[in-house]
Amino acid sequence: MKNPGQSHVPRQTQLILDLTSARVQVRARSGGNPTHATRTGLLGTFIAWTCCLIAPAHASAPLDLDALRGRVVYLDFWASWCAPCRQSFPWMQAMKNTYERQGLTVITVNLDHDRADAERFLRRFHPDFAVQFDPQGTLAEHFKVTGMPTSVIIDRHGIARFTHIGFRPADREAYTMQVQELLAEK
Amino acid sequence: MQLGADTRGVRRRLVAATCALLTASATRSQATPRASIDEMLSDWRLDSALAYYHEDGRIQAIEPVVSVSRDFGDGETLDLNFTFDSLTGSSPNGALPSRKPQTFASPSGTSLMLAHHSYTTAPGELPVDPHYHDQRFALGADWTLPLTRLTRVTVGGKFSDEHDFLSVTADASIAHDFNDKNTTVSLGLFDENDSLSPIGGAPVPLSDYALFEKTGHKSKNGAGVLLSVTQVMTRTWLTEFNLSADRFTGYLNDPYKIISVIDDGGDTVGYVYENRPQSRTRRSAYLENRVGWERASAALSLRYMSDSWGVHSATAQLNLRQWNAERDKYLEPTARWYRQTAADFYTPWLLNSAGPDVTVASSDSRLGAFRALTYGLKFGMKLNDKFGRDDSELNLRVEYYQQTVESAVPGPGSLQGLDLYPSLKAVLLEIGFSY
Amino acid sequence: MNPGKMNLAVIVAGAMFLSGCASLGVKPWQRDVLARKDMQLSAGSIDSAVDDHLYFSKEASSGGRSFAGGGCGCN
Amino acid sequence: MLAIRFKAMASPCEVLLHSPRRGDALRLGAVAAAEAWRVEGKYSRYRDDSVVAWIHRNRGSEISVDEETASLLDFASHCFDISDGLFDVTSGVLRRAWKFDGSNRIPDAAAVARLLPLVGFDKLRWQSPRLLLPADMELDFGGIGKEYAVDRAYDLLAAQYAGPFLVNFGGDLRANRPPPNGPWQVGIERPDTDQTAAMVLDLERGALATSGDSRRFLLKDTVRYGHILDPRTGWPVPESPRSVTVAASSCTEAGLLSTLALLHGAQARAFLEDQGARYWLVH
Repeated sequence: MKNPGQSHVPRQTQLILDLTSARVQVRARSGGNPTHATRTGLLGTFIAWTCCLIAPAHASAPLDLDALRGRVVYLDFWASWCAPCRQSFPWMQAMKNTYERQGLTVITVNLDHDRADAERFLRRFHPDFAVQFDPQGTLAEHFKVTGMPTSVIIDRHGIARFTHIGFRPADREAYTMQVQELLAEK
Repeated sequence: MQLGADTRGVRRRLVAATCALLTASATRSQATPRASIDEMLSDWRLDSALAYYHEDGRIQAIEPVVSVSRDFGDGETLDLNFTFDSLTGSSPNGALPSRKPQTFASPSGTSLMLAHHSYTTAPGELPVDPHYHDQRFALGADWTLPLTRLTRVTVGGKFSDEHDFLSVTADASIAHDFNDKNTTVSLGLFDENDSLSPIGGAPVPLSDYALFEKTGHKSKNGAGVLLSVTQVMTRTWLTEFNLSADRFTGYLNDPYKIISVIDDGGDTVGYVYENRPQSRTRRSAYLENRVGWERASAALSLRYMSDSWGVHSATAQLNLRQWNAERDKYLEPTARWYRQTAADFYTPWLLNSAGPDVTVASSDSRLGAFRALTYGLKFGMKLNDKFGRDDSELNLRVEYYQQTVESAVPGPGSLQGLDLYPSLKAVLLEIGFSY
Repeated sequence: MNPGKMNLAVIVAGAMFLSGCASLGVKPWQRDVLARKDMQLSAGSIDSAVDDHLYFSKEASSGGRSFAGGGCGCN
Repeated sequence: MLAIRFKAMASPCEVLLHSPRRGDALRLGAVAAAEAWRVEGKYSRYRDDSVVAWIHRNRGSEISVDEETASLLDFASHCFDISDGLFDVTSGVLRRAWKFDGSNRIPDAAAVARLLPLVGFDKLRWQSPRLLLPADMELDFGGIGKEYAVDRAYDLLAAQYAGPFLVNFGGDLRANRPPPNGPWQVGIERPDTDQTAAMVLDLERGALATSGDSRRFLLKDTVRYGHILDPRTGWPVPESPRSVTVAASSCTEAGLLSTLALLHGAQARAFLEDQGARYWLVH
């Protein structure tokens, strides 16, 4: 019922961020300095994923990262009681919707002590990215989570390239840039 | 829809329906301003309370307190608070009850005859100034800035203004988290500067009350340090241990307090203004334990304090909070036990024969030895669905506070049989709202 | 308990307290109970502000959980 | 002029901003994008985790819906009454009979008739916030979803940004005020002609919504069956215009007027004239 009427984009428009394409056409300076983003690059933490079939005790399905080889994985550890974790949800949803077709997979690991709290939160948010449950914190131990939330951005070869502790609204642009960078790598 | 019918009405009803939808969604987005993006971002919090304090036969006070805090999302927070006190009623002037009626001039008087107010206390009654009234207005602010993920600095200030007392306080503290934020050590300093302009002027210490020898303004200032260690013991048990010390110097007297001078027969022969040492050093240790269960929590705090005026006090407070099944209403009974010894220079009266070698003396009951018990009950109710915030709350609190004097020295002669140390009974009612 | 003994008690308590710290505590993701509003330390709460003001004007001690001093001429 | 583009609701979306600061554009773009995806995620009938899917899973039993869904259902109910049943969010079920793939396969009358009992907003039991969707019926917010998303995104941006901006989700757009160098220029493409011959409108402020069937139709013995179905008959509205663009103060209102105009078929122009609406119509 809808035919898309395109609006004219006046000549002097400067396209600054086209989320539709993989590459950022105009390199936008990231807003604030990325919070405590430890750029772990190739030389950084080198967590080999060869063995990577990690089977946390209570997770509904083992976190099989090897199956995701070739895709960029945004792995986020969160809990329902943690305010910055809640703030990151809309943004993670947006990232999944935008970059899923370009190869991004968002996986979140819930670390709530009892699952009812997590379920209550998820009912309000309807996120459509994966949520693993890890009440014992097995995965959190494995990834040495030291703060909440902790997000690990893993490149197509399974190497953790960036690790972030905490989530500030101002971090969104910086994290988006890093995801796009890894998406662009083959 | 047949044409020709009142289709103009259609547009009107359509506009109305659209407005209803969008205003509903707009108000919803107002209630949680950036609804979709950071629904849970509680950037602004409001804590407010209206307290009514009433002493048995003495003063009563109304105290609204409003605190607004902003969380900038990365550990940086700003807290602004506002307090207003309005006190009225009768305040003990420090004199003893007597077999004979006693007449006093209110502080603003320059002599018994020319006093704006004078008041007479019946025999056997505790002398209290019935015209006591006071209004205080205070503003405070605290700003916490994270230096790193584990270290943060807090700077704060407080300004408090009464017609006869102005106080400005500044404080700063630095806190650092150890082993995965389980241990937090913080060190804080504060500096307070007060200026006093008592009604009718500050009396010459220990001068004869009847002479009304008054001088001008006075000031006092204080500084202190607070070392705090917070330790997470288990997933449901948190402990805080504080050590603090402070030192105040300057005019520490209460300009309106007088001491009865009695003869050996116990009869009051006159009054002198009190005098306290010019400095006071206090040290205190404080331990707070909080334990949480599924639908309950308990807090036990202990405090020990001793100061250079010879006052040693011990305090214990227990709060038990029990939520209902849906976890949206709670009851919180509280109990507090307090005990203090008297200041070295505390004396309910001065003997006429004591002569001039008395340098410091005060009959202020707050420096005497007493025990105090507080029983309280608080009822709280979450309002989360109405305001879209999961921690907005309405609560009611009532507390009953009673002081009983200890090691009371019986009065000589005619004072026998008089209740020289009437106990203080008070009730506090408070309604609170936080969003 | 005279001041001298108090200092000793305080130092012993402090040392014992700090030394035990390393082994205590929870993982960062096990702070659900600690994050609850009713588990926050009383220093910041409005109830303790009202109470501390009352006790400051009726008793000789003040502070302990936060800085001493009442900021009013009421003691 | 800065532009942020993204895809949502199966259409190209953009936010145009007149603002010197790039950070503003980035942030506001993200606000609008996230809102578009949120509304899409919540009300799209293609996703199995949306609120609509959840409602369909609970057919036949009474459920209580959240505030936003309740306000949308109230709106759908008003529109159903105002249009005497012409605008009906339960008419999606007719898609089981009609496949608009440009072919000439017209469903037989019996197949359509069998579906009619499942159409009709009045057959729902709706007492906010409690809803009972009878078995086998369907709810589809497609008719108002995109325009509602535009208004929502517009409100969010307006709350944080004072400069001139325009939100455009696949042709449904709304602007708060004109940029300094003159009004927004909005091109309305003419259906089944090439893109460039678009008609250009100068938009100062307010919303534009376009409804039409330029791509989805059936053709049989030279009769063109547009995909606009009359919920009361289950058959396409004869001679409905190919494209209707309406201007109004909010996108939801503009979208509804354009949709109702299409549903009036040959009387679309008369309907729009009667409403005193500003419109552009292509037969």
